Amino acid sequence: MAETVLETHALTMRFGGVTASDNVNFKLKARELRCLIGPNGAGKSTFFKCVTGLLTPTEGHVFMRGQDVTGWQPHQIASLGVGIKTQTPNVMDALSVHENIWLAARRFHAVAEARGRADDIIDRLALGAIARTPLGQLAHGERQRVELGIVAVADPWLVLLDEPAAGMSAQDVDRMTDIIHTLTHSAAVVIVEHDMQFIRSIAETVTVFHQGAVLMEDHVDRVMSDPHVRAVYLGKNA
Amino acid sequence: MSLNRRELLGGAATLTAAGLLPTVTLAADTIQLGSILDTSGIFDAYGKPMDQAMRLAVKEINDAGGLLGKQVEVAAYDTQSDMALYSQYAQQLTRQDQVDVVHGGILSASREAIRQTMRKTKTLYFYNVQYEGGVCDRNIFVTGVTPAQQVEVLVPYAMGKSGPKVHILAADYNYGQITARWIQKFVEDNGGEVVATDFFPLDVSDFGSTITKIQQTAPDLVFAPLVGGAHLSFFRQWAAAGMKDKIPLASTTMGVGNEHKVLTPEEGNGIMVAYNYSQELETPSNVAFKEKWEAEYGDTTAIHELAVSTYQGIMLWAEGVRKAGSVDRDAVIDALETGISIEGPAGKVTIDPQTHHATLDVHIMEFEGQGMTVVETLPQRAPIDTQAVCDLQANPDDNTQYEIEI
Amino acid sequence: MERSATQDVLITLVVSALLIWIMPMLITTYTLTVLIIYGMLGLSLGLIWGFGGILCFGQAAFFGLGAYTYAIAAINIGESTVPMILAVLVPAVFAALLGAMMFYGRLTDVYLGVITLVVTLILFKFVNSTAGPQYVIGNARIGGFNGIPGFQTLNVPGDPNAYIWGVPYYYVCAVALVIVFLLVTWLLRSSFGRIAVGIRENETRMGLMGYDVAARKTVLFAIGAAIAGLAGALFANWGEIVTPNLFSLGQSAEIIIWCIVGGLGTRLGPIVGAAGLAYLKFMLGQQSMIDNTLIIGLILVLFVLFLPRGLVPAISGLFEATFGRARRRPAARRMRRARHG
Amino acid sequence: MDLSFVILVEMLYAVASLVLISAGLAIVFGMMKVINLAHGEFMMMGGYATITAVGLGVNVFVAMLVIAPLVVGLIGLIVERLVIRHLYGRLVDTMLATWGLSLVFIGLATMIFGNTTTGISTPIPGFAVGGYQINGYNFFIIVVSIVLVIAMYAILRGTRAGLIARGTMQRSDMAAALGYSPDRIYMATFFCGSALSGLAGAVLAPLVGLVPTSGGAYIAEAFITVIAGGPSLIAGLVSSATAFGLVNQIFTFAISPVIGEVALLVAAVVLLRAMPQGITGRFFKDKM
Repeated sequence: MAETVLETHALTMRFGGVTASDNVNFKLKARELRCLIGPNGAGKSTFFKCVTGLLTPTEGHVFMRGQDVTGWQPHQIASLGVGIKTQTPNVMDALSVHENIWLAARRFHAVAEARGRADDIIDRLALGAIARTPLGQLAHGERQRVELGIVAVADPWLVLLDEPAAGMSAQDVDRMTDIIHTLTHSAAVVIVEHDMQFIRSIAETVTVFHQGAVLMEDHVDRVMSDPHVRAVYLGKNA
Repeated sequence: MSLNRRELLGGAATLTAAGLLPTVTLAADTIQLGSILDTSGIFDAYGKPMDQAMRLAVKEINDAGGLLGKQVEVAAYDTQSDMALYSQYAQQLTRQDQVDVVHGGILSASREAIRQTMRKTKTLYFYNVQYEGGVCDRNIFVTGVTPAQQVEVLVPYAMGKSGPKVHILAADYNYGQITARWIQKFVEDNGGEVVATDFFPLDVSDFGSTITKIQQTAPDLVFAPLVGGAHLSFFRQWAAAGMKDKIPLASTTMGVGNEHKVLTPEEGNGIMVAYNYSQELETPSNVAFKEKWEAEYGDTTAIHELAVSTYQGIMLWAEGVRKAGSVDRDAVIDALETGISIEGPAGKVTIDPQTHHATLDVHIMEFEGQGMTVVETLPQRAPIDTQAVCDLQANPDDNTQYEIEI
Repeated sequence: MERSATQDVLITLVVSALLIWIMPMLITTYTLTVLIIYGMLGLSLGLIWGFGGILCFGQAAFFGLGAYTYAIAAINIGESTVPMILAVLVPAVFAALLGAMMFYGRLTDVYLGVITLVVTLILFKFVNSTAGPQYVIGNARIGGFNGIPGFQTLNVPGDPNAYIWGVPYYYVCAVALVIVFLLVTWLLRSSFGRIAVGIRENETRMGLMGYDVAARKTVLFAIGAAIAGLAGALFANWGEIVTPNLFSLGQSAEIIIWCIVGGLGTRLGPIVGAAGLAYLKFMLGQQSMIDNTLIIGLILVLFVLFLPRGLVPAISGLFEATFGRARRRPAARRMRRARHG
Repeated sequence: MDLSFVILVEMLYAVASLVLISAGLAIVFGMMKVINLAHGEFMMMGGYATITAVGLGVNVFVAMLVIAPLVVGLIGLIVERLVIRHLYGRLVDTMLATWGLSLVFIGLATMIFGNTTTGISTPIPGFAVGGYQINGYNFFIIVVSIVLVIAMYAILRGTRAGLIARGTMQRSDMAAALGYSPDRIYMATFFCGSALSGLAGAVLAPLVGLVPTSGGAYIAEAFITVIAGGPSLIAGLVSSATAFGLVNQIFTFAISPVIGEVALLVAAVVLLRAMPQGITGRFFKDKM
């Protein structure tokens, strides 16, 4: 039985009168791939932000490899070896692809080692041709790929991705799927996603959020065929 | 570098080019007078008329045939109310222009910024401004009044017209602190009592709470050596609160930069001051001075005490040069130390050899209709404050600004 | 990073040696000295603003703090070596505390501007109201508005009577600037500098990579303050008087203007901007037709409107366009972002 | 009793004058996200406009309440057309450009009016409260501020222009979506903001000695008040002016005016550290 790398206890986040995340208990094993789905406003992103330290939960706790990280800053969580990609592209537009990835590698490695690892990832992601180009000049798909490279280069054991496939072409999505599969060799991966097509192609276990709480958690096929879930997605009364 | 202003105004390009050229040594057939004043920036209300007075004095000297048969040439720099530029231009005047004398400096800080440079380079220096007193340096001559000269005569007069309880409001810097102490001393000497002393940095312009506070201490007289545009607000707010007719005011600074012309007669009338100069002096020398000024600049309203001090300072220096028969620094100092006098617009001014300060007439005045009406003239008041600490005859090497213990 | 580090150092050394030799023939050394000091002050803001994205409205506070620390320590100690060191340390520590307060509070942008501006105002108001005899540190009266004159000026370390002034002092300042410039160059090439630029570009991302953004910004801020403090101490020695004006908003404004005119995101720009504008101001003081404030103001407006990248990037861009090396320069883009970061 | 009344009036006056000083800046910042660092100089020009008009024989209240806002508003309009409109969306650049403009205005005012302190006397006499004299003009300033706040509220709530303004404040592309040219709206906003700065300068002119550099005294306080107020225009303005005005006056009466000013500044630092988005970033969020 693999160890639990991410766990939340009764995680609750309220904004004023609105409960965006409601008593979420969540568990993730090492090298597991998990998708979080749910309609808009279901609380996926809030949950994601609480886990990554971008928000401090109102109640409840977050554990990573058994350590209580509730209320930690994002950089502290990242320092544990957690790779994070936020919903909107979050890169250094004026810096080159190589510099972006190097900066991520430098956090955990010495200068030369970081350079080697950056070159390596750039090769693996087929970014060699544009390695010296500032990110601001790249297409959306390329930027998303670079951001995955930023996550991957740090050798994380837990990867948290918020809508990695948003706005990408089919070809880009395929490439992304490969990269994510590679990641799961060494890391547990959590993906927050809308795109059912993408989820079907990648996921095994899926957690469905609805109105801030976990609606169900099961294998992707069972989830997809569940009438309750379908009702939620079609906007019918659950 | 000789300063032909029109040439310098050819535009920025010319300006920079002129500055980049190596500086040219001056011809020796003129006498060089350096001037260093804020003619722009926040202190230019003081500096501009001083600059005009300086040019008027030099023109007068030159029109009368110059000094020792030579024309006096002016090298003037605008320090833009920036202390760093004082240091820079002082170096320029003493090392590049190698002037024979420097007149200038307005704030005490500006004087202290350049005084040591003047001393090191053995350039005679005249500081022509009313200030807090205490500078003891053989290389410098001070032609403005010092607090004791004013306060000694003003306190008894003002207390006589009001009563023994005095509240002091002073500008919070060297001048204000020292003046406040002199006021306290003379108030007590005259059997009065200082009920409170408040200091205000120069940028305070809201005196509402202060006026309330004064009413709590209920003095007979408010002594207000406040300085500058922001502090002028006090006099305005004082009148606006209707205090003007309840408690009389006296000041040693109000009007030095012609501030009284900004106040309406209703706000200003009755404020008691004591200065070396007032435009309203009806002496023949002042009438003549105002005529010359009018002929040169068209309008005499800008003349103020500091301008007249500058004029008198230059005339004293010229007198010293004539007497010495040379512009050599030591010769001129020796000549000035003989106790030279001139008859200036403000009356007779004599150099006090012991302190290099000036013995001069002090006029007690009251504001009336935006002018200063002379109530009483006390002739030839010695700089007693500086005299208490400084004796350049006994210690010619002294180089200190003393803070006078009272 | 097109040139290698060795090349960069060599070019810097040769060019600065030439300048140190030639400039005194054009401008008097006394004026040059202050231009160099202002150059260093410009560089201090250029570093934290241009490369760290921290727009500090109160860089003058550290300049003034350095100058006052020097003056007060010099009066008490009577020798200049320790005061020089203190003049670097005190502003750096002060900036570290202030920076930690701001950056751990996640203040950015305008809010950062307000806090730095307010702190400068507080210092200015405090120092300005210390004219009374009760404000004494050791033997040194703080002196309020009139400032502190008459302190021990720079001497050969260990020998308080061997003053360094005049032309030798010019060389001291020039060499100090070259050293600081090289240190800044080294810093920017180091991981710390590259990470700082990363933070300027995207704080959130750098945080998500695991970098402690607040700590790094604090350190960079303190380094900038240390350089400004050194400039302040050199200035105190040059002017032989320190006054509260050093803390004034006007002084802070000038530093920002230097950076804009010279060019942000470059090492040379703020130095060139500082020296050039200070010299212009010095020249303008010799005429009295046009109000000088007006000219400085116009320059700032025109630069923001027509040359927002500043002189140095514009000239080097022109140079490259002329001589055919028309490569896309990321520096230019980088610069623009820094201003809005 | 008399004393506490006098102190109360002084406190109200302090709050009122902060509201007055900051209103123009707040409108321009709230609507356009432009920090106008020439705000203090706009006030200074309002003061000079008043003094000049009074010198020409205009009634002082007409000069303060009508002429000065119009003159300064027009100057603002020219500035907006020539400079600001090229810089929309570039917060730091607009700050720098307006900073430059402030220097230009100081220079121009110096060349036109000279650096000598000028001023007009207060048009309202002082009166006695028990044993204390009190500045009658304080009440005028309090009244003007109250009227100003009410007018701003009424316009934002009750008029079409106010509706557009509120929309623009929340989303800058809102106006365009509603079919109004943002260019026009910005122009109008800057005119109003400048006019209010002019009004503030004019109304405060009789209390102070005016020099071309007078504006510098106001800009820092206005800047702090507006930023500390946070995103809501009126609630932010009133709440931060109240907080700072009270802190200032309490320390002024207890110790001295300098300590009062320093206390205000320290309060600003503490406040922004505690509430990085300003007062209304945390409280009164949905107010205007």
